[in-house]
Amino acid sequence: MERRIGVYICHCGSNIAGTVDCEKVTEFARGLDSVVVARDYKYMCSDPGQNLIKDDIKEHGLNRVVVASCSPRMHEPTFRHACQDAGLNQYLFEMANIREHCSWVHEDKGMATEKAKALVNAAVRRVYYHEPLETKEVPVNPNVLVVGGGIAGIQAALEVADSGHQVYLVEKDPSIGGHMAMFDKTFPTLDCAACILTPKMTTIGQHPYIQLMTCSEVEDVSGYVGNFKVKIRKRAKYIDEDKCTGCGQCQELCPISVPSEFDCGLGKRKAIYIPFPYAVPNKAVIDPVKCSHLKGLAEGKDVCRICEKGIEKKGLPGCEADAIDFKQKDEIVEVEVGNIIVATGFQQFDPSVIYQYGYGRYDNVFTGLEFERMSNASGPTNGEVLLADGRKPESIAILHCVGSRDENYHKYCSRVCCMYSLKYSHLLREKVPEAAAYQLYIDMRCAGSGYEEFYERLQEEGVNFVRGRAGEITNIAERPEEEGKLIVICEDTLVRRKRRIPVDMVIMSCALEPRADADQIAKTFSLSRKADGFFLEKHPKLDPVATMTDGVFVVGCCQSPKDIPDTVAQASAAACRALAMISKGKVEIEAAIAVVDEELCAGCKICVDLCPYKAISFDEEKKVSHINEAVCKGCGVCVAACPSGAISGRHFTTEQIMAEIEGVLV
Amino acid sequence: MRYYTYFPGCSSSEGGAKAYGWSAKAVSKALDVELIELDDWNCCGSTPYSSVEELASFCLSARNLAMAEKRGLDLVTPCSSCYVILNRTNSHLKEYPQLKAKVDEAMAAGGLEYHGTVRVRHLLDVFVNDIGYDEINSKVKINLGGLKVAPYYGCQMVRPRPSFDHPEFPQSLDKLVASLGGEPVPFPLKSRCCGGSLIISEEALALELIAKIFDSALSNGAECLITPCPLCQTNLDAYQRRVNQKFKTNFNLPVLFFTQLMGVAFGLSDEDLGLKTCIVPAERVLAKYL
Amino acid sequence: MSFEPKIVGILCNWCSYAGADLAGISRKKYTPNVRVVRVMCSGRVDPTFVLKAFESGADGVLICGCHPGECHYAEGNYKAARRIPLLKKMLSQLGIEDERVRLEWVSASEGDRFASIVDEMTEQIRRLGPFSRNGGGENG
Amino acid sequence: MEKRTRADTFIEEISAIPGGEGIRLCIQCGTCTASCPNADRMDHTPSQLIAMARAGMKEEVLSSNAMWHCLSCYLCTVRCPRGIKQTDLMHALECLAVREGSSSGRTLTPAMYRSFNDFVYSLGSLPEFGFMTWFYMLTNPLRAFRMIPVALSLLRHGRLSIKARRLTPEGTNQLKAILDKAESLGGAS
Repeated sequence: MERRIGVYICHCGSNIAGTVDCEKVTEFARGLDSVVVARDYKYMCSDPGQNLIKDDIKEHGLNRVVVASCSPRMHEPTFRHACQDAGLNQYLFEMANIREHCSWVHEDKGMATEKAKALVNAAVRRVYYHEPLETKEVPVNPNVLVVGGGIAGIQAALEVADSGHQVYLVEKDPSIGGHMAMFDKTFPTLDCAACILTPKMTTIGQHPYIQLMTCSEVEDVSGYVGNFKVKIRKRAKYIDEDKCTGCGQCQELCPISVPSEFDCGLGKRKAIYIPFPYAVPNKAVIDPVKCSHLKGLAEGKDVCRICEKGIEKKGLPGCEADAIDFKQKDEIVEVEVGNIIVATGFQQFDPSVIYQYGYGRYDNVFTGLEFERMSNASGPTNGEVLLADGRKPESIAILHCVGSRDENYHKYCSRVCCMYSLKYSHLLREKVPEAAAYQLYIDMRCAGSGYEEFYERLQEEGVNFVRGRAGEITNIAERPEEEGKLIVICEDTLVRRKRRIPVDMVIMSCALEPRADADQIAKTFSLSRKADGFFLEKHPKLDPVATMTDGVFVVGCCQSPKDIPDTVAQASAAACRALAMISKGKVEIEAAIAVVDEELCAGCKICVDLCPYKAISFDEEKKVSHINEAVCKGCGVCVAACPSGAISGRHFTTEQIMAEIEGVLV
Repeated sequence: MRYYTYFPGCSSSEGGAKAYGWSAKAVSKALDVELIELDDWNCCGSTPYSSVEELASFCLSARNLAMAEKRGLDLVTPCSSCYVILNRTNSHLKEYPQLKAKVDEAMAAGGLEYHGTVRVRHLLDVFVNDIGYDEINSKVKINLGGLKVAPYYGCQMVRPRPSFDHPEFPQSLDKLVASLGGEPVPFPLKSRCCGGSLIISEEALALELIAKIFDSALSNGAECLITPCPLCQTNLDAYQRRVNQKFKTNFNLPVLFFTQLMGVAFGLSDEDLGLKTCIVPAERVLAKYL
Repeated sequence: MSFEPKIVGILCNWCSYAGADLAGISRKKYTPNVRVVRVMCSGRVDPTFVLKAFESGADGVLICGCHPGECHYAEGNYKAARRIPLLKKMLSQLGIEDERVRLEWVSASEGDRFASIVDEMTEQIRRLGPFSRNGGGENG
Repeated sequence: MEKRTRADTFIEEISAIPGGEGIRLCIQCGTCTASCPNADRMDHTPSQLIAMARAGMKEEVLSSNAMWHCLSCYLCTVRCPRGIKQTDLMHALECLAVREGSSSGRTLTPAMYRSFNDFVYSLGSLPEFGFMTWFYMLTNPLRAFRMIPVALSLLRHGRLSIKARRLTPEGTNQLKAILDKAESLGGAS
């Protein structure tokens, strides 16, 4: 059948026309084989631009279309639809990227124009071999998996579940709540974190549409958008959750006490414990690493079990609900979901690597999270701000940007530190009113609703703001007033003088950084990571919650450091994206996939092991490979590998790619 | 036997730190390390040159590096200042092409070229990383048990990055002392500045810094200090009396080169170590090991 | 007029092509000698593509994929990592200089890196001179 | 081509010297000052110097004593959150000051450095005794006398050599040739 190709060169205002001579390129295109019409226009993506194409398809009976403009990652869908509207199969369209790959990156008009010609030529040669393809639609499984039980995961899970769809919420810790549960107050409104979080947590616990799995982690994800299969490992808690009433008797009895993760090691917990008072689920778990009975079992000994049996001579009963089960094993749960929301959060930067700040060497240097616990009424000090020796501090310095905005650690700004540092000053004022508080900042970044106002309020409250980053913290006194103090050495860059500020306590506003296991998580859900280590969103501005993997969304601090309002907004956004797909009920799957020509297939099975998605099976009767269209993602690895050339990758056929290679080389 | 090209630097050859040169050679011998001195080397230029005539300073180092390159061995120096300057030349020539062009041109005038392949090492680096603590320990004849030593690293051996040890909390000397049986004392100021060459032009400042260093060492129970830097040694040793005069203190802390202490532990003879050149006599604290 | 080499760039859609786009979005300037052909995954790169390129007048071929472990298709780039070196061996037996074929990992966030790779490779091939069909570069 | 402001050109002058290029990256956090053992003696703090340079205050910067008080301990360099090579930057400013002939009268360091260099230039190596006496005579004979005890004790312990180590004649000529060429090529930038 005769090829009738239409070519359209976009000026993109001056974005392209400024560097590429569009008229010349159009002229060149007109002369190409099988091109029946070639035009240039100011904005091809505009309605009039698209109409040009539609009209030509009808008038000139075009059966192939090429648009030379921006990146296909930007507007390919736009023009594909335009073709479809005019009754042309969307796969008979090809795009030449003469903006991102040409006009924006070159200065020499002449050479840029030549390159543009080559790219257009390549597109024309390629489109010549394009074949119409039919996109398939598959039903979307309405269940949703949410990974991570911090405020991000909680919000997303509730949004989805409230719409009446099943949610599986997976949390690696014994309780949901994440970092927010550890906070005391939240900026700028200063409402207590627990007060606004616990209602949501309890709802999660009771929600008919939410299956909560704590002490659990996702081990494997297979399948594709709309139809994922997920393997989840539920670690043994050695507690029968249905029986445990959360009475707490067991943790009273347990003789083993260890530093509490929830209290950042400032407080203690037992080997059998309920993580914190308002934990959800409010049930005990046993820490197999610390529990002396479980450790004993490993060596074939039967020791302790006080939590189970109680202490007779003291008349203390053991677990009356008979919920303790030392024989419990890990179990693997498999669920099927259509969408996945990843909300795995962040971890706090460990300041001990900044030797000169002395964290870990000086008792009274604390991290932000430690201070949160200290000032929390249910925390290790019952909400009192105390020095290591139990005294009340008379002066406190708060250091901004510890590990943030620093080439040696994290280049990025962690976005929330300025604000929570201000919050700390306020808490200090409440709890140790007579103490002097210093804020050592580089820049105050208070962008957010009510944030600048909060800054002003703190200025009124009499905080000492010092514009300068601490160079080091020492305990070597040079003046009498420095004896027994920690001396923060900095430049007060506004008075241009080096200052030594003696204080009793130092609080470090540490960076938010990607979790240590972020790499593993990325692999499990096939996510990409940014240079800073956080998960990469599909588009930084226009698609901030989707990822390159359809059906997988990222929300909260695993995507980038952000505050609670932003996190909640993002979580709702992701839930909405998932629900949109669910309510549509079906999803188009890539038509550009690989197919086997059974005539040519020699049955060597090379492709079978190569496929990263296990989409290829071997038909033992016919002795040929078979590709599952729904599972194939069209990467083409098998196509390149097939020795007998029996596999072809639709829309990326060898013929098409060869033609394109030839084309760019005019 | 391990072989290295040796760059003693001015102080450790004919200068004030002769003893450093002697002990370095002697200890190396004991450790089967052959230091082959670079023929006809010239002063590295040190800080003054790079401060006043940058290009010339790079040329000074480049000449030495070019001559060392012909040998194809690592270039080892006991002097922290030479170490930092030679390394700086290496990295700058890589980083700044326009600078390299000029240096090449200047070098050509002397009939030399440098291709940037020489690895510059500090003697301490060679001892602790190439030879290793166990090997060193195995050579100990007189265990320094009970000797409380403050390891003073100074600045330029550990800074700027990258160096073979932590820029603010170095460990190599501490471990070395331990491997000799001695007791490294905690020493917060172990890598703080002693005033360096400014002792000549800004004496007041330098004396202040030195006093702080002695304070920190003494308050942590040190009986003596060791250092891998000729300039530090001179400042801490020769100016100790001026410090005492100025601040009405009575510090009496011997300041040894780490190679001298190693020599003592290895049971080497005094003329190999030149302990007599210490202005604050070292015999007092070392008596029971000599 | 100095020799302007023609280089075919075969980029994977997910990381490298996006990286090249980013170079554009951030207006990073680089030499116009590389012309990009998009494939879904560097694992799709069939050695015959490279031969085809040389046959149709290329002076060099640049293949870019996601960093190891970051492949959108789990492990396609590992396939490329194994194939391309084999190909280069074969080419060298044909007397084609090693520098004419290059495999690089460029992530979606590495626009600058892509640009500098292009400049670098262009410079290299300028030095090698044009690729002459009858095996090897003119000076090779 | 739009006209350059004076500030611009001064920054460019500095950036052109190896190590000076970082000046544009400074966020004025003062870490360098806080880390400097000698900041209190400087008429302008290290970070202030950068701010002034960026404001084009060429004379004020080059006549400052700050860079001459730099001990080259590199503490600022390893701590700078922007990866600026502060110490090298200080050296760059010293070189510029010398080049412009506007070095600070309030410190003896430049004089000390210069006499040091003269020795190295002519001998290719540094006889500390000669160098020290020469320096004191040059700057302030009285200080020389105050130094006699130190010098003597050094001498007594055989640590001051009167005779200098010399390079071979060939070596000396080669070095001179290189340094003269360098001289003719101007600064490192």
